Amino acid sequence: MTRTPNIVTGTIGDDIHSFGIKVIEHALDNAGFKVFPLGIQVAQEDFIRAAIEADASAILVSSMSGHARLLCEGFRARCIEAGLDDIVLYVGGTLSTGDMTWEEIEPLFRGMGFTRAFPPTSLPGEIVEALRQDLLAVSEE
Amino acid sequence: MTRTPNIVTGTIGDDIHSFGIKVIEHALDNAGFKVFPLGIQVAQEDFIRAAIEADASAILVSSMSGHARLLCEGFRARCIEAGLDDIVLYVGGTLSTGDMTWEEIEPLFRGMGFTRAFPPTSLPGEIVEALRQDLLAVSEE
Amino acid sequence: MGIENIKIDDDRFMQMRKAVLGSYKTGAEVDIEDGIAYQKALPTHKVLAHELKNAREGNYTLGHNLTGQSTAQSQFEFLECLQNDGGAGLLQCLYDSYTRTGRFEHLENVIAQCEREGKNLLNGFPLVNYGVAGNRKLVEALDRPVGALGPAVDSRLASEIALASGYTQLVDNTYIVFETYTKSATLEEIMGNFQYSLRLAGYYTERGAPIAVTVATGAAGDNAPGVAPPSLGTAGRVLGALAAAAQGVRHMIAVNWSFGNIAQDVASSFVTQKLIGEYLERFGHEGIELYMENGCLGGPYPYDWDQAFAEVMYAGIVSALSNSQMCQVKTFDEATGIPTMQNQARSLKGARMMYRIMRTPDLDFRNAPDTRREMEMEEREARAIIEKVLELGDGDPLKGALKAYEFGIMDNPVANNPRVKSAVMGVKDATGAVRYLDTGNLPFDEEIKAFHRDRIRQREGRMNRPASYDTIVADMRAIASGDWLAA
Amino acid sequence: MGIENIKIDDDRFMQMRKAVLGSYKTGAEVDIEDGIAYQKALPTHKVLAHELKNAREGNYTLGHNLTGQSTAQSQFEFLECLQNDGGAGLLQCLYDSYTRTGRFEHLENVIAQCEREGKNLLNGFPLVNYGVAGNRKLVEALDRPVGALGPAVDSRLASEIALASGYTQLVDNTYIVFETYTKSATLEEIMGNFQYSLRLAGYYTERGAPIAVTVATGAAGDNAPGVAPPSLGTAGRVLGALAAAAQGVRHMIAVNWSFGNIAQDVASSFVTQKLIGEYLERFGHEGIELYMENGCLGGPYPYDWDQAFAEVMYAGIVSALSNSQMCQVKTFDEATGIPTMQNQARSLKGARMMYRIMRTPDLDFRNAPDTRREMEMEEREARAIIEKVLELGDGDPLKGALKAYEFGIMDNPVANNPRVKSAVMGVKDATGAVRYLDTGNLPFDEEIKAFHRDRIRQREGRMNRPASYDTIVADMRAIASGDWLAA
Ligand code: B12
Ligand code: B12
Repeated sequence: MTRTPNIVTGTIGDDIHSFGIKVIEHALDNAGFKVFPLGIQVAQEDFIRAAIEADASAILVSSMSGHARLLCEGFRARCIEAGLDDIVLYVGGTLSTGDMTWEEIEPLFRGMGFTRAFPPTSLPGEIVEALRQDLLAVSEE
Repeated sequence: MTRTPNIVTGTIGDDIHSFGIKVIEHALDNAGFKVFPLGIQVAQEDFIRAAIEADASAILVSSMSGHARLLCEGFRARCIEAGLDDIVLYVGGTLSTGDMTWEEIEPLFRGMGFTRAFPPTSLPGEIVEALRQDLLAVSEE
Repeated sequence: MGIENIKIDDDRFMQMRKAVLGSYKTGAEVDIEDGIAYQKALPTHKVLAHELKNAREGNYTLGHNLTGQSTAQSQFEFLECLQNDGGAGLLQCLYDSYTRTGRFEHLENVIAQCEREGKNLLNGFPLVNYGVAGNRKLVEALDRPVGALGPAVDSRLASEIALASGYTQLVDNTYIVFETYTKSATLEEIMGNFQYSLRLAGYYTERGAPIAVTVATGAAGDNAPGVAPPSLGTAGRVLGALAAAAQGVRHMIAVNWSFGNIAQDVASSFVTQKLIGEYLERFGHEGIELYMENGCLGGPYPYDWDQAFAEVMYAGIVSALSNSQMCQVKTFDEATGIPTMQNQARSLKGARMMYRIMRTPDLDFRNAPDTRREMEMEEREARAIIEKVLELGDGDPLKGALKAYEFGIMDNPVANNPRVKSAVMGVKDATGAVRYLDTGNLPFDEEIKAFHRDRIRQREGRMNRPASYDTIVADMRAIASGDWLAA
Repeated sequence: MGIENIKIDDDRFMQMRKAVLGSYKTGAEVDIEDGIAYQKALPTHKVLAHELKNAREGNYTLGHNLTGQSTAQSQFEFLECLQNDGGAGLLQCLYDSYTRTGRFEHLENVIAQCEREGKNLLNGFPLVNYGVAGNRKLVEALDRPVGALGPAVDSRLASEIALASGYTQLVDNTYIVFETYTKSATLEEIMGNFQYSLRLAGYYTERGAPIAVTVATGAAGDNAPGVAPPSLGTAGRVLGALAAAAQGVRHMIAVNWSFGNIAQDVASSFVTQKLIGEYLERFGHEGIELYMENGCLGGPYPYDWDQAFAEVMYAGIVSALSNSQMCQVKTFDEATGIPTMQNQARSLKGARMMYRIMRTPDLDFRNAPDTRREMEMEEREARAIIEKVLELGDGDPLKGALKAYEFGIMDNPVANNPRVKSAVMGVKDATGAVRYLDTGNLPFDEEIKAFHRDRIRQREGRMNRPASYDTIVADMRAIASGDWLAA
């Protein structure tokens, strides 16, 4: 990694839970990333537009409202459409509605093209570390 | 029933839980029975001896300590030995140790020769009523 | 025409209503006169205003939680379970995020899919789509008062359908929505929409169908847990009560969320009631019934169900010690995901028992020295904010509130809306009470500021490092893992 | 030779010990010097006296419940679960009724059967039968302090085995055993036996192996729930502390069970501590550490687990508001039968969380007006009893206690022992506080009596009938069905 990676963050769709993503933004900032926080209720298109504008290496999508599944469908396809083929795409939060287990949830979101999915127990430190590795992997490709 | 029935009461063996049986004694007293309370920690032999002395129609055995099963074994046989063939024999309280259900407990104690067994949810009124009926049945035989 | 805190006149109201009812097809089912008649025919045990009065007289609590299922059938089953197994005193329908944003057409398909596949894809009950007929069925099938809420910029149509269907409670969420639930809407827009719902409640009430309204609150315990001391919320509640009273609301509920220090939490209930009473009087409102409600602690809950159960029951304790009539209960599977109905019912039952245990009708907890100190401080703070708001509004609380956010006189440390200054910041002191780490632009005198500073210093002394944003995050993590305050 | 409250001299003690150790074969395993050496080698986190000190300094609670399984293996599994899943601060072994009556031979067979068939036929852990070797294994396999208890007329051998095995806590149950656990034993006999155990604890303590002792209590909340106002218990605890101090005990725990009115319950904790401190000083005892423990409500629990969970957590609340170091927790399946280890652990966890939530180090709950009034009344009552006891004993608390029961100066309304007068009777007032319906022969002045009478009148007024035995029964039934007081 030669330059400080730019990271776009926000909560998706109808979601107004901001504590989680704010905590992550704070950690990323401390870890030397450049964060572009889009705030709450961000549409897929807006994430992608902001990522292009910021020449971002990753998009971090937070979803706690219970609508993650409905709202994240097609995100990767839209990225590819927009030319962001390799962009690192994370999703995290309370991703289930109903009684799905994490073992069921994770493959669902990876299947949708997310690089990683994070449960609500994930700590900011873990997230920063994972991001470092994934960005390194991308830059080495 | 021509005379006031005499009733012997007490807690069996090692048992010191007295509230339950005291409440019942109070109810029996109010209902016109003559109660002979033996107090706590009464041995089978002492129940029987007292029943003979009092010419009792029923023995009410309370057990809450968790040892009911160990302590009630052979009670009916001892009554018969002592010539109290028809005496009404009730047991009540927290009769299980471990995780037996009431569906398992009740037949166990009836099998031991108790006329009836009562769970901890039983109300004094219910007990008095049952006793009235059972004594009537005996006197009609 | 700007917002003013005066009753919307009937003609204008009827005109506004036409537009609202026309915005989606089920609006056509609403006939306000029929709605009033329907309400008046309800048995009193289904009317929250009556139930609240009984609760006050009988010294008990109406427990409830928020429930929103994707279909009418599952909403009914859920509420029936809360009623029968949980002993709920109010059955509150929380509507979903699509309903809150008016995406009713879109919802038709999702609801159809949910009904077909037995799925639960929504985060609330799509109340509007089910129309008056559907909602009346719900009200009739249940045996307790039903209420509606869903913090949204515009919930006017939902309010219309709810009241016409026999719901007897509404919630004014003006300030919470502005601070937390939108990043673009203006306060004026939101306030106008809620003013409409308040007027609707007033209209029913004036015609003999009493609607209980939970008045607006400022930066609340659940929206800014552990980061906004209670005076901000209390100031908002006083403004909320004035807004409701102006529109003819006569049965009010003030809701306080908890922060985690029992003296501060109970004090806040009493300050809220005292100040609302006082300001209602000052504005000439008479004959208003004010009831108190306490909510759970906001913020993340422990994943461990037993620890969470204990935390959930705190609401019952605060309610009991505050002599409140209502108690809003989270569930012990709060951290796990959308709670099941059984777990909601169990949590309710536990909290009600706790309320009974802690309720000692003559316990004068408010006269404990710590409670008294908290009351004094909070009262001074809230009063300073309210007076400044009134000053900014030339005596009009709503006009004042509109300006107050611009100047940071009303504020929320973790607002999602960039129109809110977010210049204040709170943190817990060594006793778990929330204090101002930064008073931003709040109109506080030096003594108040020093009080908060001292209290934070005590905690800093114990932690051996300055209190900061990291302390807040660490405190949240502490609770989520079954601890109380971060060391 | 009659009982006196003076230290048993070492020679006589060693002689007595010989007889005790000879009463069953495992007694031969006890070598007191080896026992002391073993205790001194324990890591401090297994020594209750140390843990109590840490709890006081760190403002936390050591939660525990009572556990007794039929075999060493299942006792270990049970305690390990409480330790790991429940976060227990003390692992207390309750021994079974046969152990309490010295039926060790008989137990051999029962234990063999339990081990063979994996059954649990006993109501406690047969501690004596497992001897020093067996009990040390238990202590070594666990990671918290282990304690022993089992209210019995004679638990001298059990105490010997426990202390030699590394148990660091004992419980003096003199008055409870006399009142509740026997219908034939004399107080003199029971007192003598406990004096032996106290001396044993003192002996270890004097030689550098501190044993924490839970001092005796009078008519307690769990033995006479809702029928004996707290002053009877408190008087007993003061006498208990004097008895323990005389035998060289230096680390004391006073345990208060709860009655159900938070002001009265918390007040009682403070009165207990105040009076014990004062009388210890008066009798010239210095350097004694006194810790406070609160127990759950006694009496029947609800069959509903969620309501029972709430009730169980009340112990955490009282402990927290009393600034106590220990908290004894029942389980939410209390009414169901012998609790499972998982449910015990879950209850402990919940109560500890509740303690954390309610713990606000500077909350001066004792200065709330109701708490203060309760403290004043209880202190006067307890003091009157204690002074009269001392007078009867010519200054000797134990001699006094022996006479006090004869005269009904110490009493228990629901005693099982005909040697106890049972002339007093208590009932709950309208706030759930327990009051004297009948003061029997208690040496109370008119003002005290009038206070209780007035309070009961208030309840009678609400019930519209006189308070009586039926009220007590109705109150018990009310709680068991999830209510609080009978209407
Ligand atoms: C606080 C809170 C709120 C606050 C939010 C305030 C705010 N400004 O954020 C308020 C009260 C406003 C709120 C509202 C609602 N809430 Co809410 N809320 C919570 C609560 C109690 C805590 C969340 C929190 O702040 N945690 C602390 C932060 C620091 O942790 P976090 O958010 O989990 O974030 C961490 C991880 O998840 C992860 N993470 C999060 N995002 C991302 C993103 C990426 C890319 C990565 C890598 C990691 C990651 O890392 C973070 C840091 O460790 C949770 C339950 C709980 N956990 O106890 C419910 C909860 C999340 N809410 C829930 C619901 C349903 C709602 C509502 C929809 C209710 C309703 N119907 O009105 C509304 C939201 C409406 C909407 N449009 O979004 C549900 C979600 C259920 C589900 N998804 O299955 C929960 C689980 C409660 C429940 N059991 O019902 N809520
Ligand atoms: C109060 C109480 C005590 C008090 C008793 C004081 C006293 N003087 O009575 C004290 C603290 C002393 C005590 C001690 C112990 N207790 Co206890 N105690 C209880 C408790 C909390 C309430 C019982 C009560 O008073 N209920 C109120 C009365 C009015 O109801 P009742 O007793 O159930 O009686 C009614 C019915 O059962 C029935 N009934 C009872 N007897 C009879 C008899 C007849 C003939 C009939 C028809 C009906 C009947 O009718 C009664 C009126 O409605 C229960 C748990 C609970 N229920 O919540 C545990 C409980 C009964 N105790 C229990 C135990 C284990 C003990 C101990 C053994 C603990 C120990 N190891 O030291 C000791 C007893 C030692 C001994 N040797 O007996 C267990 C029993 C477990 C089991 N059997 O499976 C219980 C269930 C608690 C538990 N979950 O562990 N206890």
